[in-house]
Amino acid sequence: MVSTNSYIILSGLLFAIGMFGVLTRRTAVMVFLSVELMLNAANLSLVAFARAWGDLTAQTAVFIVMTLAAAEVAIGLAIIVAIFRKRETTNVDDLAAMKG
Amino acid sequence: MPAWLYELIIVVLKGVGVAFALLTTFAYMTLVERRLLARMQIRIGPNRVGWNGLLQPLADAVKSIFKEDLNITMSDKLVYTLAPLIAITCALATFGGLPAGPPNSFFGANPWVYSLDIGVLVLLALTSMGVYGIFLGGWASGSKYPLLGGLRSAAQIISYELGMGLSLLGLLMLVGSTSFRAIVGWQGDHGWLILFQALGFVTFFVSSFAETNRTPFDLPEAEQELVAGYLTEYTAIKWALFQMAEYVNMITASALMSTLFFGGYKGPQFLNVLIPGISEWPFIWLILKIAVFLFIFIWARATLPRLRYDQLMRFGWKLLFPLALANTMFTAFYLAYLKGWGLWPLGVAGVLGVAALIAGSDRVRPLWNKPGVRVLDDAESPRSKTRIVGGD
Amino acid sequence: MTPLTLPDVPLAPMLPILLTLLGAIAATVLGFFLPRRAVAIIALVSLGLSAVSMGTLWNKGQTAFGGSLQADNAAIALGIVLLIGSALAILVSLDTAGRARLNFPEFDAILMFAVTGTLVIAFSGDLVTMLIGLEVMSLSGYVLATLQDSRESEESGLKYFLLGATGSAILIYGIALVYGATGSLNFTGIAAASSGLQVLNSPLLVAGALMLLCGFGFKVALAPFHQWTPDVYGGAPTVVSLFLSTVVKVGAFAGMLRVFGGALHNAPNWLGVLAVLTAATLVVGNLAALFQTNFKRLLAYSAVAQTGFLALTLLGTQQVGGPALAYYLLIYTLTTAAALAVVAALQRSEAGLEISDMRGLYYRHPGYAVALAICLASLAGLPPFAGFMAKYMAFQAAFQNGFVWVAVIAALTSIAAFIYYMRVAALMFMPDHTPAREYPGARPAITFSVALGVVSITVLGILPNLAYAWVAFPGIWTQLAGT
Amino acid sequence: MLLIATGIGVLAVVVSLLLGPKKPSRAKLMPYESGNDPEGGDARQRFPVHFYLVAMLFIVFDIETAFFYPIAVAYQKLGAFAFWETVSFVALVLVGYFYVLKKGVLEWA
Amino acid sequence: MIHFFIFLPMLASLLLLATPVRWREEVAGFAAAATLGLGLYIWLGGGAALVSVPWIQALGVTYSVALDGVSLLLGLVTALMTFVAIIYTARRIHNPGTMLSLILAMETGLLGIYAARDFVLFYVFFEDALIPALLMLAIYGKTHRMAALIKFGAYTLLGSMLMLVSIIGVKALGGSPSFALADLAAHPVTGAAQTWLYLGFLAAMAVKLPLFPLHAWLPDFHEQNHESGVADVMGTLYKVGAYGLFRFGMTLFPDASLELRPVLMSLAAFTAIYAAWIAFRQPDWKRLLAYAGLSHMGLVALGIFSLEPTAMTGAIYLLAFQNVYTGALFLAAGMLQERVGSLSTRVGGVMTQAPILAGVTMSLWFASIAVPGLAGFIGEFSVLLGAYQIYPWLAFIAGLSTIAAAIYALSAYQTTYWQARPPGGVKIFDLQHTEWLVLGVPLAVCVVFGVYSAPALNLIQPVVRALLGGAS
Repeated sequence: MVSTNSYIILSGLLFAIGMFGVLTRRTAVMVFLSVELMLNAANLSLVAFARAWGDLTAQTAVFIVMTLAAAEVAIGLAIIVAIFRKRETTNVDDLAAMKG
Repeated sequence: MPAWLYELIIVVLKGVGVAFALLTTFAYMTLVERRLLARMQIRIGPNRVGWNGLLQPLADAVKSIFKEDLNITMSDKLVYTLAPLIAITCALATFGGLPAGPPNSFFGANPWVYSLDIGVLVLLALTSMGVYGIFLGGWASGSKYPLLGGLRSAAQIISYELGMGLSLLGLLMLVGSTSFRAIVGWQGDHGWLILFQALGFVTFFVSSFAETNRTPFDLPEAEQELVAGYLTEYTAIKWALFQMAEYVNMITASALMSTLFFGGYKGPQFLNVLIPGISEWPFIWLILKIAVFLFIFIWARATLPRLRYDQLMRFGWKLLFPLALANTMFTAFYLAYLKGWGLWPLGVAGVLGVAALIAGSDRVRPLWNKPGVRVLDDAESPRSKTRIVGGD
Repeated sequence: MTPLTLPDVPLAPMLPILLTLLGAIAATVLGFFLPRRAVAIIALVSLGLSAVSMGTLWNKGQTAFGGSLQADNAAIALGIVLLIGSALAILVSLDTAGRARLNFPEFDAILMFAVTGTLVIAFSGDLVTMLIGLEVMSLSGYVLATLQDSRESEESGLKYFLLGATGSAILIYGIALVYGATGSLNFTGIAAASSGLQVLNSPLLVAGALMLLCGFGFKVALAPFHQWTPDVYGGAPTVVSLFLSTVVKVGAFAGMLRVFGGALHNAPNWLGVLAVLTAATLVVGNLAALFQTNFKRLLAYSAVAQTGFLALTLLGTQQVGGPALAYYLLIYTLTTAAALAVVAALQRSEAGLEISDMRGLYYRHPGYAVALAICLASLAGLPPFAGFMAKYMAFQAAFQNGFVWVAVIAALTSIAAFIYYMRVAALMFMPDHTPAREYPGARPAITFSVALGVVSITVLGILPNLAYAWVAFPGIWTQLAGT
Repeated sequence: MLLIATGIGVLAVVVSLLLGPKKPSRAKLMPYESGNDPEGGDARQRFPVHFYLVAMLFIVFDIETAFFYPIAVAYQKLGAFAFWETVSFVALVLVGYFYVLKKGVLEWA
Repeated sequence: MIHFFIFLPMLASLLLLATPVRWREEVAGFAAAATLGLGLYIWLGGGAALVSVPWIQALGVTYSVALDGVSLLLGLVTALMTFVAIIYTARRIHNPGTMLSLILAMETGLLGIYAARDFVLFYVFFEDALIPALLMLAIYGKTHRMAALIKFGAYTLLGSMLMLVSIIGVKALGGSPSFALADLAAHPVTGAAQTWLYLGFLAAMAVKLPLFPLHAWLPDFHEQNHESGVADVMGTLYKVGAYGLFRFGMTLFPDASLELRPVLMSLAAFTAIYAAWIAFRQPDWKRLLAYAGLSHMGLVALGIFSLEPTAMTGAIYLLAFQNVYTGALFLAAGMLQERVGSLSTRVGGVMTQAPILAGVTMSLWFASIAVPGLAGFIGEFSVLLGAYQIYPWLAFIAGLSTIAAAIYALSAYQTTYWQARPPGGVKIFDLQHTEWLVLGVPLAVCVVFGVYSAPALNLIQPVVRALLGGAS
């Protein structure tokens, strides 16, 4: 029986890695993957907490989050593909038609 | 010797046993297949090596081990080597979850390697993992034919994944559990599920053909179009591993079908009159049923022509998917409102469903898919005046 | 056989959402058979029906699904604002979609889906429902931003998507932490648990609250999470920017109100952080807007600045902040929608209007110019237009909860705001004899929506009670926390 | 089981590595294009967008299936409520399905 | 009646947008005259009592207006000057529709400021007057108006935003049920908080006084406005800071205003002398007038801040009538520009061809530099008298400004009107039809109230006494 804390620490690590990826990676796909990692970190901690509190609502929440992740994959990939097919790159830095 | 170690050893032994059983089955499967095909095509088939060619598989194995293992220039070395491993791993790992007999019937041990409440889910998960092997193999070869082959098989497999997943739902609703033993038990009480989930079974059957890339769904290796598909750049043992994976998947699929729809390890009850308890004997029944299905696999290969790719996709998406959904919904409706009537409505519905499947299978095109074309009403669009309805 | 009994789920509270959802589905399906105009009309009708059903729910306080969907007055007040904004967006699209190369039914479909999402947020009773709504809204938002087949639009879509997705991820993690701290996903449950919290969990709660704040910061464009805003609002087609900067933002704020005004209102520490973020947003948004040369981008930055003013209301106590937020959101929606509608009407390209091109607009399109001037005055917070009252309430909310320094910063930054608004307004009235640079042609729908917006701004400015009296009752807002 | 399976696979590969002859030659290691020299450089060019579409559709519909499993298992305990839940759910899915059909995404000409 | 007095001009200005071009002058003139008439009628009726109805219940904002002595006097002056301005606009500006409606709109704002007895309402009118002023500058201004606009707007907003915060503060900290002046006075804020709030309020008023550090917008504003001094007249009328301090500042922040008195008074005195000094070398009549007005305002501020009855009375008196003659002088400058085509103070020789214009201008200048017997004198004298009793030295310094005024005014006048006119140039015509009215009426007012100041003083003194009685 692994204690809840270790789950939380693990998910925290995952989240941190994802955040780091978002901040450092430069290709859209990698940023996107990092985001997915963060989502799964959230899922992990949700499940862990749900076990700790011993109720199931959070598990349904996990289901929802999984769906959201899937939807994000669908849309995000669609956008990335659309851009990639128009120009050879998905490097975020190269997207500079508008200077922010 | 502590209990857990004992347990572990047992499990490992069983695992290894299953694995080698599968491998030998695969080996002789190839032989049997070739012989049978030969028969059906009025040839003789391999009969030189050993008596009636019984040593042929051994020879093949030796050959494939001793052949040179190419590692072509454009390939992505790591993935190139990993792909077949993934394929075979998923294939082999799947089988252990299937119960081959009632608990403790196997010299006091359970006739399965691992048993989970969510057995079905795990199985589906593992089988669908196989697609990675194929796709990565195609991609890693860094050559055009394998790439296309990999893509195709990936698309094909995931497309039929849907039909497969949905086809089981009605069954699960009826049984109310995803553990194989529960399913088998249910069938022991109410009779084989094929009777009540005919449509589900047919869907599953077809899907598993597609999943295992068997004729008539073996497009990934359609010689005329892409040489040998994702296998093109593979040689020697890696090639053999892919083949192995395909056949093992076949075996697993057969086992799955027999477990889910044909009463699993339980034999027909009436035989108990002759020999009491025979229907509870482990292994034999399952093996028998598997054998039957394997034969059907080979038979189909000998008989059916290969589908065209568009036909394949259309069939999967436009017929299998909706029908599986319909099957699920009907079962749901039945369970919600018609339960009092007994199980026979399901049987009738199943027959009707199968009829619909067969009826629809060839005349899909006129029925569905008329991509509407509309004249754009904004004059300033730089693109052509007509396009598929809606945006792009 | 047992008769086909429908399960007893109370449909009334869900009706507004269901209606918009039906509109969306209708747009999706009928899009293949009807011209886009008809689809847009259908969408408008469904919006109207949903508004009506909301009206019937007023003061009923009904809930569904064990309180995870609640049609209390707060929800309805915000819902009405959302509907108004969406209706304006569709109206504008009627005239400009052709030029914007958005003239296909998917536009309405996705827009309606987004509206549905925002409504779900407004009606949400627990974090999961809120999350669903938020994501439906955001995902549709990404698609809308990308919908037009042009480099800018796709680029803005990608930026919006990446940052939005990151925001969602952080937000979800925050939800997880809050759940871990309180053991409940229900707003009232969280509020109850967070009031009497054992020391052990409070760090979790604080972390969760801050992460939620951060996630929402991305959604409503609080500095420093605002970087996507100018590019997205500037790069997307003007109609879409209109929708994003009004409805989507209102939806996100509804979520913030639900979460921070309700669930976490007695959780520690987040208020101070929000105050800092607000101040930062005010400064950044207003100063950056000073240096824009493109009117659309200027409006984008001013949207950031307005976010700061809106966030001021969240600093206040529920009794003061709630009505202020509702009123400000209404005014903000009307004003921004009208202003962007004018841009959409006059722009030649989707890049919007260059500020220099607006010189002498008053002598070419007097109506639009005056309307735009009124919108700008209202945004700048000059009486007698409604923007003043809204801004005043925001200041008051922050002031009364002791955030005098934020109020003062807001006051000082709004001078910068006034300057960049006034520069444009004054330019429009300066005589100018160069040929017209605006897009010619009749645009009845836009004219209508602009007129609607401007008239209501003026009327609500002179008689704020028409709108404010509805939401002024503090009970509406205190019960967000279930008290 | 997974470990065992992997073990077997690895074993096989290693063995063949040890025993198999090694006589590489350029022609042998060249990507196979029916005997011609490989054309057009890297084979990992862009795929037809159709494959992406199918993949995304799969994701979406597979999630739907995933949602189905729990309710299916618990179905008999839930009764009519579950039925109508399922109906509304499937109805929404079908809207998407219909849209995809009409768009002709599933056409492989 | 009073509501009509306030809002009639606004209605008229909206009406103007609808009226055909040919009739606009008449309509505007009539409206302005009617407003003035109403004002006089109210005066005869002895002012208008407080009317207070809730406006936004939930926020405690009320619509409460009244016209007691001071408000009435200032309101009358506003109405008068607006009327004059409109007449001149109709004559001078080609196709004046927009300008007329702007002037009328602004008049409503100004009258509202004087009538408001609710802090928020005061703020609302305060800002309302701003918009037309900005538009006048934007539409009719000169080439560099954008800078002037931004300066003007920014300064005003800086003040009014801080004022808004302190308005909120006054109610929140004082705990008054509403923003009505009476309620606020009943629930005063005490201690340091009061000082801070007062500073916030002061910021707005100091901009509009204008007081020394915050006056920079003034000259540009006047210089960039339309040559006919019409907009400048309105601008002059818009200097309501002194009134705001008098009405709200003294009432709500008595302690603070007492506490800050030395600082403020010295600032005021400095403003007066400093402005006079700068005015001394302005080559442009409008800038000169701007600084002259500024220096008068310094005196007004001196009076207001001194919290001393005589000084305050004088300050209000001065405030009222400097509007008259400064405004008239702006118009005179406008006429000059119309004739010689420039506003330079070095034209020379106008006297020979337009004696009457020169004469009237001269006498208006006399009023401005406080020659006894004209309205300016009474105001300035009593301010200095009162201030002397508080801080003699400041009074003395401020007194210097009047002398300086005499110098700059006369020298500029001399170089413009007397000196030999450079050869060539157009024939300068003298006052024509309505121009008589435009300059005559203000002059008459100055003369009348210069010799017989009782009616005005009767209006002012009771209010001042009441106020200081309440304050101390």
